[in-house]
Amino acid sequence: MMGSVNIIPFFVAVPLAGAFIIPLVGKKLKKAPDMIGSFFTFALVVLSVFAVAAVKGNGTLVYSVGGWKPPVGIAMVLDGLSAFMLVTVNLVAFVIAVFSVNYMEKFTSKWKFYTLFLLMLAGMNGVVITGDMFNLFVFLEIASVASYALVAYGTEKHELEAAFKYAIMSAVGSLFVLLGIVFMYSYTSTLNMADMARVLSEKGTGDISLMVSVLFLMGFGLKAALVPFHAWLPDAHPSTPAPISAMLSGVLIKSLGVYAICRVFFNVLGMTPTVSSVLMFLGALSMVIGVFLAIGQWDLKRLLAYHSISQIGYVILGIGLGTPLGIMGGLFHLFNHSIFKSLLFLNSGAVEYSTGTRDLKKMGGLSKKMPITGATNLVASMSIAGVPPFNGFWSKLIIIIAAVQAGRYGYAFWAVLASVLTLASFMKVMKYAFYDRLKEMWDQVQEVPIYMKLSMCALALICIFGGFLLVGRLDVDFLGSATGVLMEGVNYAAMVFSNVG
Amino acid sequence: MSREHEKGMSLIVKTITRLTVGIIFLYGIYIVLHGHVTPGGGFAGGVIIALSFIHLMLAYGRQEAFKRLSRAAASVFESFGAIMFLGIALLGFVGGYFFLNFLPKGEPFRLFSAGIIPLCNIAICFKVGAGIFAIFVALVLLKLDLGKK
Amino acid sequence: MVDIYVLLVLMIIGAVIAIEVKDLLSSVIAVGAAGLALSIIFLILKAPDVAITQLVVEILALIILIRATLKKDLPFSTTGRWLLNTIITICFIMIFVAVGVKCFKDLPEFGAPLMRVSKTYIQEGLQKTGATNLVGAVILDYRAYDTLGEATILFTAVIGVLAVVRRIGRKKVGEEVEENE
Amino acid sequence: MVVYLLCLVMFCLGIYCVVRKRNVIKLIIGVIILEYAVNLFFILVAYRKDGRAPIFAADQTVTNMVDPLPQALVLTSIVIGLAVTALLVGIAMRIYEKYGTFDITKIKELKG
Repeated sequence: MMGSVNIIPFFVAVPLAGAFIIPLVGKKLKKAPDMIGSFFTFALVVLSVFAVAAVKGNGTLVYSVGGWKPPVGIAMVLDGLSAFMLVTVNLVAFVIAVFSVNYMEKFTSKWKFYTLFLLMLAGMNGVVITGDMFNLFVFLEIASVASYALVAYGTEKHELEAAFKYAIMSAVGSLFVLLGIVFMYSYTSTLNMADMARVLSEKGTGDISLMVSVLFLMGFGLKAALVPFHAWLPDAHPSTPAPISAMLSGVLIKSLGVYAICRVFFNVLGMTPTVSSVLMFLGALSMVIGVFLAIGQWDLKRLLAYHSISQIGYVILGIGLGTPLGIMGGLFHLFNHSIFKSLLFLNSGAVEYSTGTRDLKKMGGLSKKMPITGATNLVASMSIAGVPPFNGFWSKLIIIIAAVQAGRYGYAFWAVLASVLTLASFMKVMKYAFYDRLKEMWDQVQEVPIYMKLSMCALALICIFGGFLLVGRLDVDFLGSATGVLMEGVNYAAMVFSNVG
Repeated sequence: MSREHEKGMSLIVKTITRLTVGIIFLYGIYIVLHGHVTPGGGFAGGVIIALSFIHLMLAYGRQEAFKRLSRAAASVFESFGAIMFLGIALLGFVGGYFFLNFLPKGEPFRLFSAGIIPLCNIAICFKVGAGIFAIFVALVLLKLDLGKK
Repeated sequence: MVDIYVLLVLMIIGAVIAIEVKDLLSSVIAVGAAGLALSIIFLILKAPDVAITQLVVEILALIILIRATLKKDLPFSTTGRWLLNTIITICFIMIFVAVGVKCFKDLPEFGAPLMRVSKTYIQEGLQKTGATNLVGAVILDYRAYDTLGEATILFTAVIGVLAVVRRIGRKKVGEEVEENE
Repeated sequence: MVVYLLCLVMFCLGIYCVVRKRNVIKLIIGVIILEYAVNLFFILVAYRKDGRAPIFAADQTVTNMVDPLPQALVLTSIVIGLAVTALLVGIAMRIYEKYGTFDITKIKELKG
């Protein structure tokens, strides 16, 4: 028991150590940032797998930082949902770090890139692992500030503009969250999330829950790019270097947005039918609007960015249903989306690396010259469109079944419609980019270097075999325990306080 | 910046700066070291120390300030402060907890008391002072070339 | 308590001037005045640590902002659907204020915080940490992990600023670019 | 109560500025005003009538101190504000360099 608790602080300490070391050594030794980036993220993947095993063995693990027992000190909580998110975040981060070794050769000052990358990762891990409201805000800001700088990394006109827009909107979102925390602190006089849940259930929520819900929904909704707050995403995500697009679309909006919404609304404030229907409505709206906006796009990365809005809609719809099946579908889709959307962005990066363009109209027949990129892109496209037997199919199926079971036939219909439109939109990508006649200007195009190939293949394999997560032991230990945490609702408080170690 | 900033400001400003900059620097150090006894602490002290260098730079021009604290040194100090802080946090594992205050607490109201708190203050001071200086140098000395629009 | 109201009104006036005045430099200075008023309010509300930090941060932010606005053109424009958008914004703000006022009733009275957890800090802080400045005890011992995050954010901002001001962002593969950092 | 309301007014001014102004520097100022409002609200919530600053003086025991926890949190939040402001100004200055203006309506090239 004692041993497995002690791994918890390392989820934050390892990437931070990497980030602090790189500026010292990275300027002299050109290879050091690559090595540190890949090695430290790999260590995090190993740690996350241990975390899943630890949660399976011991249930919820609580770590009191500095030896101060919560609620006096800060507590870090590792439960099923955290372990699930940690695996998702760190797996994607590791693959992307390997991809960047070759890809970031196109940019100057590689060490700054890796430093910011590891800082962003530390922020995301910190958000996922913490059990304290204000600490969540602090790590939310670390990840956000790092991502503002990364969006502007190319320092071209459009990138700076997109970064500024993103930074302003996201900063306002963070301040909404902070204001919500102030209200909560004043009302409950504590910052520990479990303690808050306990006080709220003893004292009743009163009018304050309305204000706090609105503030948190706006704040985290801005981070998750739900539809009324999505304006920054289609600019910011395409502007970054491809590995960071993959990181932002793949995991950042999920760990800062969706995870935080889940944690706050299910485990702290308690789920009410009103919140549930608001979440479902916003989810369905994002799903449909995102996909409609995506169809008309000719910029490959912009098209993918709009699909991110749409797919986040699925996740929120599934989670908003509030039934065990719906939540499981939502979380499974969250995992799948981080895999296939990262893969799609990496593919777009590979195409840009070789050809230098993102315009679909200029491409054509590239799969003859870049077979691995073409093949992995086919897998990812089928996966996002929900074609069996790829992983995206299973999660969408579960969400739709859950919606039908809950009697929400309308939402189920919209989910199917959005899925069909997604398929259409990716047919277009495949046709124009990879399977049309090869244009003469691309005769000299070559396949991308080895590390980029490796990481794309790894993600494609997960896409193909992702469906097995629904089978037997894996399902119970990985997805099941994450779903269990959300179904517990405000019992979270009891789970945490019975495990303070 | 204009050429004026290369050479610094007028003689009056330079003379007053020579008198005050040391005091500001010492005040910053005082604030840092007494962070656990009186108001202030690593952050405020670090910013004050950085401001003393900025003061020097504004009055005497950038060369004079870089002679005392070069950009490379600032970068090293910053990483050093950050690693020191993280190191203190990890040293807490000696006593079994991340961030454990493992040193003896000492007698209240003394300079050497409160365990790791003064050490953390110093680490933060290095980090913040060097960091603020780096931000300032990057932003204020950023030469804008408006030629290519 | 009158002084707080006076300073608060001063802050609001400063903010309104900062928002509405056409000259960017004046607007930056107005926001600086509001920040200094805020620093004094912190002092009156018995938060000397926060007041010192607010003061130094304010000065620094002001220097950076003035540098950004100095000798720049000052264009000002209003977009087409100005009236409609303003009305929507004001409606949203009115609803926001109404909800806020409604839930202020649930908060504890001004000047009487609950202090359920903070009692522990005041009662045991001195013995347990040895620091007489309780705020210092909280930020560097009880909640030192937050401070690690805070320091990291500043580190992130420094690296971020250095990354953003790079003169050349992209290069060809294999090309060596001279970096002045 | 009235103090809280004035603080909320301040917050709304910030929102108005961020949503309605069309100048890069004004947007940054809007974010700064929002930060002021939230920090002030946090300290107001911590205030205790006739309380003392949370610093022990030698040879006396005091119990009616103001709440030290929000003060510590506000310190963190001020620093976060400074970091965000610095980064925003950095990006804004580069935008000025590329576009030659701070006016958003002239900068708008991305449709969003």
